[in-house]
Amino acid sequence: MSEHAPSLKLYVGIWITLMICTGLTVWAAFVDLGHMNTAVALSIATFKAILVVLYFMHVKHAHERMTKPVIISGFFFLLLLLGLSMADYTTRLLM
Amino acid sequence: MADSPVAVAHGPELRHHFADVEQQRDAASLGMWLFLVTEIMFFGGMFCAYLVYRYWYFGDFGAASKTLDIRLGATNTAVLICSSLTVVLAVWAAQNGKRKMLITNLVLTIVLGLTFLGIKAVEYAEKFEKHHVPGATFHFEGTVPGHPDLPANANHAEMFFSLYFALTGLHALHMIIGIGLFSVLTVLAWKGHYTPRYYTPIENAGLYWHFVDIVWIYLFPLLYLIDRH
Amino acid sequence: MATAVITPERENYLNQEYGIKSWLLTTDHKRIALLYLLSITFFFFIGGFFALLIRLELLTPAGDLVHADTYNKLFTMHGMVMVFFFLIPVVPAVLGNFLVPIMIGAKDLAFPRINLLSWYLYMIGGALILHCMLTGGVDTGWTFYTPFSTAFTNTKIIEAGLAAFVAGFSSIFTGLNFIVTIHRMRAPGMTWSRQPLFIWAMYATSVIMILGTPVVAVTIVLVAVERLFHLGIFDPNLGGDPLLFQHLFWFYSHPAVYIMILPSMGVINEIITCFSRKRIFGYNFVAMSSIGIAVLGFLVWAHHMFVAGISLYSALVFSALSYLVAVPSAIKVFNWTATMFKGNISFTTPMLYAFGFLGLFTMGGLTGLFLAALGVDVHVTDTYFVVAHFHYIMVGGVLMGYLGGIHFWWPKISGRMYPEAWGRLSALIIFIGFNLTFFPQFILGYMGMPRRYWQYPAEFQVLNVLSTAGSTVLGVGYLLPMVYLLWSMRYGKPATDNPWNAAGLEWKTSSPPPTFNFDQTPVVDFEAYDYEHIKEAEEVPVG
Amino acid sequence: MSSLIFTLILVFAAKYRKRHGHQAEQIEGSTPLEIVWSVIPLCVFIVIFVWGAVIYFHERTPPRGAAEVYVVAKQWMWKLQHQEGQREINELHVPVGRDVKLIMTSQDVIHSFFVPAFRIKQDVLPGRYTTVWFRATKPGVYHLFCAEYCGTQHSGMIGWVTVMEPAQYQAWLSGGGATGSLASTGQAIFEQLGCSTCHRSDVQGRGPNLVGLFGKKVQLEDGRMVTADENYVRESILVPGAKVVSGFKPIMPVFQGLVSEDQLAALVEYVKSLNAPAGAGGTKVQESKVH
Repeated sequence: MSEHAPSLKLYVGIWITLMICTGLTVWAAFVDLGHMNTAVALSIATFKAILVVLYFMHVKHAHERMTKPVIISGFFFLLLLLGLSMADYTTRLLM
Repeated sequence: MADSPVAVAHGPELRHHFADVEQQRDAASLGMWLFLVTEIMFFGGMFCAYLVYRYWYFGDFGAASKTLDIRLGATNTAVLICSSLTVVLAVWAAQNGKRKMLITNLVLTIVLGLTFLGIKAVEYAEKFEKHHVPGATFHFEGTVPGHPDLPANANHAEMFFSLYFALTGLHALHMIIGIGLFSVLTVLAWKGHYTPRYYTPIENAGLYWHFVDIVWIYLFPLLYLIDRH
Repeated sequence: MATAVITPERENYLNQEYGIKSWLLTTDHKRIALLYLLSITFFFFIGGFFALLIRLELLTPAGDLVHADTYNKLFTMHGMVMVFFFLIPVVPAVLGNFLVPIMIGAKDLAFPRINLLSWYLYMIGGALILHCMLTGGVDTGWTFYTPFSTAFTNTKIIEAGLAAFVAGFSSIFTGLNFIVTIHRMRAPGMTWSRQPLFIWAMYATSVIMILGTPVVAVTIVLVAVERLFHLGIFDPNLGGDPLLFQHLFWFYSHPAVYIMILPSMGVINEIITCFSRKRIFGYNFVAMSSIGIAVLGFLVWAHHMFVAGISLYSALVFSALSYLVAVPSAIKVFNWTATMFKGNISFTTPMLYAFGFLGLFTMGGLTGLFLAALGVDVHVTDTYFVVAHFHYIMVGGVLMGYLGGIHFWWPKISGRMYPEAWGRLSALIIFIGFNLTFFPQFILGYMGMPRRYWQYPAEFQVLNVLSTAGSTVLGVGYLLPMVYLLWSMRYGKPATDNPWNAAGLEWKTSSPPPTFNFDQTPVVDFEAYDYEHIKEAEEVPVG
Repeated sequence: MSSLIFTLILVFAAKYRKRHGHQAEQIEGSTPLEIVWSVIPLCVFIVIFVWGAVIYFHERTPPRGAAEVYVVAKQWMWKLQHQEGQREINELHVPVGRDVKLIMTSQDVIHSFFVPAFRIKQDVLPGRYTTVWFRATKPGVYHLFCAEYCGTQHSGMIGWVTVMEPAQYQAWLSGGGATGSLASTGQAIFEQLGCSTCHRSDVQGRGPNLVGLFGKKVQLEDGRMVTADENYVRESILVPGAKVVSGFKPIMPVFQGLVSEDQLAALVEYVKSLNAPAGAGGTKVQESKVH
């Protein structure tokens, strides 16, 4: 519902980027980066997700002011769930 | 999922309790986003389980992950990304009052969604054949990646497949709901329900579909690409 | 009875339409609130009946009234019904539904049909749990701990889980509706800082509903698929961690406590200000403490697991964080007390309930501090101390707030006054009965009586008898309001638009309000709790 | 603090009760006051937290040299095995004034070992060991409860802890029908299962030498370091591939489902006993008898 109508060209451009990123993920998975493999894969996934959220889901030009805070708080609480649970699992063996 | 985003939408006319169209639209959009936040947390619980066990049993998870077909997984990722494009084109068409383009893209989305589910079904069938479905008949042999003489623990591999089925199953369920939604929307679009003034259901169903796409964008590397090198 | 205090009945939401269909298909938030009121009261008495049976069994040390399995099912069903079908929806779905749109000057909630859907989901969940009870019930405790729930019990876990799952979506949609409504539907001039604090409380509650409920929903799904399809996610035989279930479960179920208590805190704000004839002391701090509780409430869940086998370090972190969430609660209590300072306090029924709330909540909160202290928790967790603690918060806190609210807004809801003398009497009976029931349980717990015990060593009997005696008093106390409120619907004195001479938009419309709440959309040009500018009534009407 | 609030509420309620013609005095609020009553409770809370945390830390850290008792919980009974070989059900005898460490696991669901008089409680989980310790200071008989709901007879899963004078305790020990120390039982199982063919103490076998292993840091095949505690030994018997010691091949068969929890306790105790100076099982028993 953005006031500036997003162009079809932009959509196709994002789509091509997403496809390239998918190829990149697969390629990167077969390169030995040690422990960095997971980090790289997740970074690419996050980049793709951000593209989809900003452009395909029209968040970049969202009319509704609350959209961004809502999304950010969603991810914030997800990280809380993951982070505080892992706080237990990563420290159990230390005892 | 008990409810569908369609329920967020209202009749074409301005509903009595809203002051103006803009308020109505903003409310629908905010409502949809809040619903997606609950969806994030819904998948989040499963991701948390995945994270814990992957941290504990990294090697065994890697071994189990290797048996997944990376070509099918990557193809499905591409299929979903294409469907996201068709969805966004459908929304654009609705916005600009191009009914034919709207219907074409909605149908394309449904076709791509069904393709995804078809490929998923092929993968599930393969798991049944290989006895990789958790339960009494489960059987797994493999070695931990990077340690050719270290056999992977079959119990932990079974946990991986439990999570695999839970996560992809829940995702597939969302896909099915999404396809159902788009089928309804296609019929309504055919009847000319949507105008540039009123296309909230298309937009909200689109948001839902993109969300399901994003879940897969994460599932693909997390399930298929553990320790492949 | 019908002395002409007001002119012949105006058209309002109650008399606009008649017939079953006009209720079951209504999208009017006020009618949906009444639907909830009926169904939630029904479930309250079911849960209460189980509680009474539990107390009767515990009258004697031996397990002689019911069989052990029956007893286990009783406390499980008591917990499930009370938590999922009473405490979580009670204030938001009844008072919140009725008041949120009116208080902010809206015609209805943002999504009236989803609101109705929420009620139907609640009823479907309720029907499932009733069916589950009638066909065997569940015996895991409302907490569903694995691996007992996944691999050992033979009772109807899946059906009970489904009931909780469906009811969970009912509360998700309620929360979603409230948030959108509060953001998007406020009347002109109703800025955030002019909203009644009840609205802030409902907002904070809704945030928790939206963020927490899905996690418990998916946890229930995982338990169900583990039972149905033998997926092994919590199975220790496959190397699964039984504590993972507890992490996921408490991630929701601890914040759920704030879903229950925050709305009641909201009610207390309205009552105390009105009957002290004063502005709230420190509006911003009270409003922000609601939000603070909602956010911090998500950081403390593992304090339910200090002896469960979590790591020492995470126990330390969760204990420290638990104290942080106590600060906003303390701020609220101090502000309420300060609000009464130099006020002009009248002791009406709602105010008596508010006093009860303050006393019992403070008591519950302080014992919570003991439980959050790691060293003490080891001794008292999983004993009757915990049982007493959460009943002080949930029954003492939530129910006192709810009953206070029901009395306070009863004139608005029904258009009739309740009998004041009976109201005061029942408030007193409930307060006495409550303390008699639950205070002995603190001592029992400290002495070491574990919870969920069907039989117990003889030395605990005296306190158990006291507790059972108290519970009968409490039972009478709860029956009374139901009787006289029903009576008042027909025979009560007709209420004026603003019988308490209270501030707030809900008192500026008629009693009961018209279908769209206001004849004209109100424009708000006054601050919240503007008691300075409200003329003192000649006499507060006392029945 | 609570009494302060209750008093204030009562005083305000009485003092400012409704009077005709009297107006309430409007007060907007006071930020300094808010800060005061936020910060003071916070400080009090921090003190309580630290106090509680110190006790907890103490409770979760068993002292060295404690007598050890293996506890296996099942629906609905407690099975306890002393190092000296005594077995008990729903009863635990301990000497007064001696540190006792319990190493606990469950065969089925979660239970919780709760002795109110000792202020201890610890959940007992299936699939791993949890520990708790105490030192009884007064002879007597104390309640033992299961505190985590575990099914039908949860409230029947109770017993007694008997604290005895050391002399009496010795008498009780020698009076029991123990057939030899727990470690020696473990040694028998160790040989019966054929563990000793690979885990040899004289020369380097195909498996790691277990003498002196317990409590040491071990380097694993993937580079991680872990402490060889009870849970590590347990896991390495049941699922040997999980944490393979650096330099060894993962050839040990899986024993999950083949050894019972009782046998496992004996095996763990045997591995521990290999740390004793004489290097053979059973020395500890003699030591304690000498005292």
